[in-house]
Amino acid sequence: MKATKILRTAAVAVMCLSLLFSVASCSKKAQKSAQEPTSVTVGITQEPGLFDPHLAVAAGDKEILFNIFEGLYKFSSDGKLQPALATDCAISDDCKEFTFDIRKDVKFHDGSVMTADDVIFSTNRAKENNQALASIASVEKVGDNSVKITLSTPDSEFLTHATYAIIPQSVADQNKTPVGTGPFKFKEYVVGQYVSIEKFADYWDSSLPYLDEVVFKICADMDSGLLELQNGNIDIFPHMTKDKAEMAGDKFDIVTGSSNMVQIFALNNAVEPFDKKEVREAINFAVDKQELIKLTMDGAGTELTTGMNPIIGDAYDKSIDGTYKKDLEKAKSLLEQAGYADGFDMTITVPSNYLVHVDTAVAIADQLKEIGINAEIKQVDWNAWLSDVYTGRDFQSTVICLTPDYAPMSEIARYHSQSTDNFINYNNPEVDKLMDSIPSTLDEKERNDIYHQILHILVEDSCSCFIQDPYEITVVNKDLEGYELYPMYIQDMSKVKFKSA
Amino acid sequence: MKERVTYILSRVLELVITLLIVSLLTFAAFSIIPGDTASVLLGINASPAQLEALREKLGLNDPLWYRYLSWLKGAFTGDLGDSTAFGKPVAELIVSRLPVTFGLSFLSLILVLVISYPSAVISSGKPGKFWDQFFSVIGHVSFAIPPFVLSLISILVTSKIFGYFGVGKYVEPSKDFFGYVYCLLLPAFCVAVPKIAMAFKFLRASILTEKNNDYVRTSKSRGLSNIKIMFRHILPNSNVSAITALSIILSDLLGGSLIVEQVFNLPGLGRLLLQAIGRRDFPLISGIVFYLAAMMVIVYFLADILMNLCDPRLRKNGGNI
Amino acid sequence: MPKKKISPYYIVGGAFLAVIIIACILSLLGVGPSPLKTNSADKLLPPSASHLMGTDNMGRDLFARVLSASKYTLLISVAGVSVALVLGTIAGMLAGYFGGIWDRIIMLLGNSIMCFPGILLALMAVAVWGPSLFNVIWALGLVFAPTFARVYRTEVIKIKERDYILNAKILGVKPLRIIAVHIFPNAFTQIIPAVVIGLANMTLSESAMSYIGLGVQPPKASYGKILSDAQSYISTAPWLIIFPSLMLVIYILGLYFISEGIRGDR
Amino acid sequence: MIYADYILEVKDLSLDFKSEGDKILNNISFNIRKGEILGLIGNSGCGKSMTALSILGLLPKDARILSGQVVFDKNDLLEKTDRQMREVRGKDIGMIFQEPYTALDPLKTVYKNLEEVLTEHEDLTREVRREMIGKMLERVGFENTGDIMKRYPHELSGGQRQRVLIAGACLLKPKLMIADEPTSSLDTVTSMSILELIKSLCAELRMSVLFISHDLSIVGNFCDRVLVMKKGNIVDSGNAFDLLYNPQNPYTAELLSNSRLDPKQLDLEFNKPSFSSECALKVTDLCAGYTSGNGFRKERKEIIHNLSFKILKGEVVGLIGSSGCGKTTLTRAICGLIRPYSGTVTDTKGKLGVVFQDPIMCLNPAHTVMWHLAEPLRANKIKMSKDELKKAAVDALVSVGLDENILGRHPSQLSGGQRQRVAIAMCLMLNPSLIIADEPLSALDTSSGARILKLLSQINKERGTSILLISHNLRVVRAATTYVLVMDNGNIVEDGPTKNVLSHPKTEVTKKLLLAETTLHMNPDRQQFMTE
Repeated sequence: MKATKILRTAAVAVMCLSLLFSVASCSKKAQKSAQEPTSVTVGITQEPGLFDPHLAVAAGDKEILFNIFEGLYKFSSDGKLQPALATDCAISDDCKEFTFDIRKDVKFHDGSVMTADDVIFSTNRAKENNQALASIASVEKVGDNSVKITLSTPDSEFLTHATYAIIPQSVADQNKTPVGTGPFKFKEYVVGQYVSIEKFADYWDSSLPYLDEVVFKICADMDSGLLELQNGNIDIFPHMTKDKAEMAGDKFDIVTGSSNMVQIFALNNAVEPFDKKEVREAINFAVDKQELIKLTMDGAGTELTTGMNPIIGDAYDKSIDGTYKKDLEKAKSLLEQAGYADGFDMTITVPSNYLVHVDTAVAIADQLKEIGINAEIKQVDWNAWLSDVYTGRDFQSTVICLTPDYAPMSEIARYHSQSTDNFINYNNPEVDKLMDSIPSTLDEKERNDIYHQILHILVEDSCSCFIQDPYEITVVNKDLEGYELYPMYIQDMSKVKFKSA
Repeated sequence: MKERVTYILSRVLELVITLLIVSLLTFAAFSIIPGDTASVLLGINASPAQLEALREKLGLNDPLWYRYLSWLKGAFTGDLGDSTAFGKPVAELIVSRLPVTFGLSFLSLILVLVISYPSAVISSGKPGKFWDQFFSVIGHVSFAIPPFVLSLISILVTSKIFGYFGVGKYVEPSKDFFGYVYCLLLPAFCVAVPKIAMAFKFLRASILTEKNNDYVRTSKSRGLSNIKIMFRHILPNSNVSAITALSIILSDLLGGSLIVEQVFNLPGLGRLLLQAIGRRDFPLISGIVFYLAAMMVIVYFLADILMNLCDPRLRKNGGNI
Repeated sequence: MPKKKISPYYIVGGAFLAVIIIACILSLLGVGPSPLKTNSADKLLPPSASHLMGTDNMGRDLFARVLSASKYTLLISVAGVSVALVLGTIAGMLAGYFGGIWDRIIMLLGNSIMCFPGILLALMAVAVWGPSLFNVIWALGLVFAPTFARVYRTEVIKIKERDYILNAKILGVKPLRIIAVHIFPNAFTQIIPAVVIGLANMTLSESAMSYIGLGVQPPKASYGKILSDAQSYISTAPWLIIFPSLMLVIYILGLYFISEGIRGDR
Repeated sequence: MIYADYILEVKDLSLDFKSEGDKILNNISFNIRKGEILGLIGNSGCGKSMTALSILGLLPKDARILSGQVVFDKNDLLEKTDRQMREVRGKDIGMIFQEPYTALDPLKTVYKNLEEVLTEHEDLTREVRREMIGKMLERVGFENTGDIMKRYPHELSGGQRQRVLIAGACLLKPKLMIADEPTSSLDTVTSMSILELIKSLCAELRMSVLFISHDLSIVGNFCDRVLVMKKGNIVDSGNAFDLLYNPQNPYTAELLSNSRLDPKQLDLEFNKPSFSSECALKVTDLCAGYTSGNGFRKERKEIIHNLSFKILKGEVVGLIGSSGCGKTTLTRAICGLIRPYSGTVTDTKGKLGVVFQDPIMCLNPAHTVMWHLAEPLRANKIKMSKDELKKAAVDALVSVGLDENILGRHPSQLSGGQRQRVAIAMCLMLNPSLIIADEPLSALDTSSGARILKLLSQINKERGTSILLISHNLRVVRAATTYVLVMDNGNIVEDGPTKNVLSHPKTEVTKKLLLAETTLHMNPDRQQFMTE
């Protein structure tokens, strides 16, 4: 009847009104004009937790803090150590005493000048909170701008740890108001939205930085980050997967490199049947690593043979590559030797929030079926994994990514039987002896020989199955230049600038 | 007037008891779930000494029941304590997320009203006819589509057609209110769609029941046209029973919709809750759950008052309130 | 009395549900390629002759996975709803029939569970009994029980004033028997619309649970799991989203039409 | 005063439903003179309401007018478009319905409910409207019209609401008012006042009335002329008086006899209770009522104030009183459904049966008759083998006049009378010493009501079970009970043997009840009544 006809038109009108409203208002598109202060937005997917440089340990935090704080020495993009707040360093023969010459007239963000006392204060504070610096015995002033650090035990590679942040004594709470010497000053942190840092005008290296402001925008996950990328809200987006990076569109370059991470299919050496070497070897022969890399990372990852990442350089021994190629017959015979002719059941416990590890576990389970091992996958929430698997060591096998510091020793330190990080319960006295001798051998070439011996034993024992070092893939806006990829979790924004500028 | 005081008192008591039960549930959850807050914050290569220091600082060492009681004492004096994961006061964190959650909730509530009312009126105008079937089927299909599929499709469609639809460009309401409303429009639509289906189903049912009441026949016998009867008699009466359904929908919305916030990258309450659970942040979780319980009871309280206003039969003492 | 012709709702609803049930039977018989075989060569292939619904990011055939997923989705939603129904009925009946203090306590408990985040509840269930399918069903059942309890409560309050209940009381029938034998059969027909909505919500929240590693453990999967995994491939592999959502919509529309049929008859 | 010219002429109107096909009305014709009250009588389903609705054009969607004309004020209403008809409705033709309780919009005040009639047809200022409504409310018998206008429908009694509806129908002084069973859901006293109101309005406004009812005896006393309808045809017509007293048409005669339930034909006899035997029920100064309000404050609303009476073994006692005098509360207290505040009731657990008024709700729709009969035994732990149980059930059914084959049936497959009798059979399973029948007949048509009464008296005679019969229909009480109690707002104001109380009433309450009954149900043998 007439009545409902009027109502119908009213309803349709209301609906297209709301659509019109959205169309009209979206035409105003923000235009970025040249003369405005240059600002770059970097997409991050982890909510930063702590800003205190000595307390922060989470990778997501260190990534940002690299731009705010600097240590005596600093890593460059090719992994070499460069002098930063120290101009150079004299090391005693017994590798126990390190005397640093402090760079003169370096200013903190709050304007005060850095003195040797700040270095001493920072070293002691860092020592309390960082296990790697436990070997520092004392630190004292040796003249106006030089400081001597004496270690309790010799450590030839101590310099790689001398990157802890130097902070002014005066600042009470670094978490709320971070003050350092880095190229950028802390500006603002809005929980759940972004962290912004701005240019530090009187940085000691006056040529840097180029940008006026850098905003680290927090994204829920890679997908929503990708959408913002495509909409032009983000200029740089690190840690992407290959297929997503290719979807970013033609306005972006794709930068790839090693991320110094080790994806391990960890086998608990203390648990039946993985306490037998032959079983571990059999698994190494049964797993097809190239297939796994293709499946999980679309091929964007370098195959690994053992716990150390080849990116470390000379300490790695190329000769061990290629020891384990997929060979089902060999795997089956090894299983027979170990007494498991018709295979066995096992569980792979994986943290549920890392989809890549869950997928890897699924693929491994599929491959192991061919030699009679049926693996069941048990997903656990991240915290349960941390407390039960990593600290509690209550698991048969798991898949996780290890993120060692960029130093040969920290790559393999976990395989020392006494190490707290030895969650796979690996125990080989020979390896322990060799590891203990490293800190006191000053000469780098000698140290590398010892590393090579350790690697050979690790491969011999095949303590676990090491899968890949996933590529670090970062998407960078085409009109930016100077962005360098680091083999570690670091975003160095000081050298980045707009091409036009 | 005495009637109203006891009514309000019983509602307040109900809020307090719900809060107690809910916080007890949170407390029980925390004593069972594995994972220790400190190791979550500091990651896998933190030293035992570091873990111990952080635990001491955050007071994680004292027994859980002690922490629960101190939290309870704080809750009743209005101080919800500090979040262990973000180091910021819990109240501040929740308030920082309210613009998104409130914005989403009220925008989608408006969408629900604007779309479900006319469609319900039309479809109940001629039950069983084309429009009625059309709206009912659409209602149920929209009910069955998973929220994130809906969100993703809507983003794809709008970005393809309109080129760029402000996804992710979340703007603080204080800075630019229209930008704020504008960027919440599409997510609000995605949140609203299943709720529209629910409201439509409920409204249509109550209109149809009201339609064959006797007072409609009386008005007809006095010469009123169908439209007048619909708006003057049928709608007000079906509103009364619709209020309960709408209050359930609103309290559901205020809880924050995790999935839409995730896809549209909006810093809402849903995501904060998931992060809080992920980081085993006891004070923050209890704070959020405290907010949820309070919201639910307040919404039902308002619904009751609205019902009393609309329906004289409910008012205990006759005409005046 | 005209011959009782089967209302069209039943036919349409039955057809929709038949699609899902056939899918379950096919997967039980192991028809077609194995849903678990991973193969990097055919990663993310569009639907073709060899792969009816294309393949997923692990190279597994989506058609086979959807078939096996129908089993789990059906199992989880039906089992979960029955748990919620049992808990909800008991609570609703007690609250409705005895009223007074009981009513307030049960309603307060119901409200608290409703505003308690479902995910935290599920985590508790998993922590105590482990992440098996059975515990997810328990957790989901508990989360949905209050809605059923609420519907039952209003129904019982309406029925308990009717003459045949007063008559039973006068004849000396025990309260529990009155609830179970006298009230329950009449109250049950009212619950059907809520059951349909419950089944729909159950399947959707199971997929939300997969964020924290709950529900069906890989490599097995339910519609919700496939959908949540495929979330990041919507632009490159839309078929990963389209087909499971289609099955989900068919499942829920089937339930809707059946419930309309039942409501029509009463 | 009846004028010569016709206000309404209906010429061979026929009507059927699209779905069913058989005719509801086949070419009926009648006419109404100005100022005349025409009665339209017939059992339910004979099409009388359909006639009224077709006059006003309010037929349901799938009803089809096959032929005929409805001439009103010299033009045919069936030709008019919906818009034109809307002008007629409420202005020239007013209508009132059976259910006053739900006929007013609960959310609007009385004033708002009535105002819409004026705003629809006239545009008057607010004051004029207020004044008109005030005058009309006064005319229909309200004193403080100002206060009534502000009140809401749920605050008015059934009678008051019907008066408001009448005011609404007559506001614009219509030429014709259609009254569709206006009094059948009201108690006798209120119905009487409503009918008198309609009569006076009809005279004053020179309005004619089409009065529809299924109760011939009411119409006889009230209408000028009467039409009798049967299955869509008019079978008899004539002026009210001679139609009532010497009905020629056999169908009219049958209708008449059913409606008046002549006690003589039932020849009920009762066993004579000897005064020495002990009582089946003894109630001494009982106070009972309802408590409302939640947890903290209990609000006590006492309805029964220290009431006492006793029923001897095998005696049939009647309980009469207008609605709202506490009859239901009393029965609930006796059955133990509510705990009395003070006073005692002899223990009736297991020895008491109840028969309820509403035949639809007295049996559980989800179970079979067999289940219902077995339930009392199960509840009281009386162990019986399967076939013993079946035999007992069959005996009970036979004793209430039903045969075996309905054992497997569900209540929905039984008629109202049958369901009522299954309920009685249920009580008999426990062989109770007392049966309370709460208004057992009012919802049934007269013939099945008569059979229920016969059954009750038979049970009393054979088994000696005493019966407490509650009813607002005095003729039933006069026919079926030997002792009667008259209740008024929670207390027994008068009691005694039925014959004396109903012929020589002492209290005002009983007199009022008797007066209402005589004016409504004119009884042929008039001389039986006191003519003070």
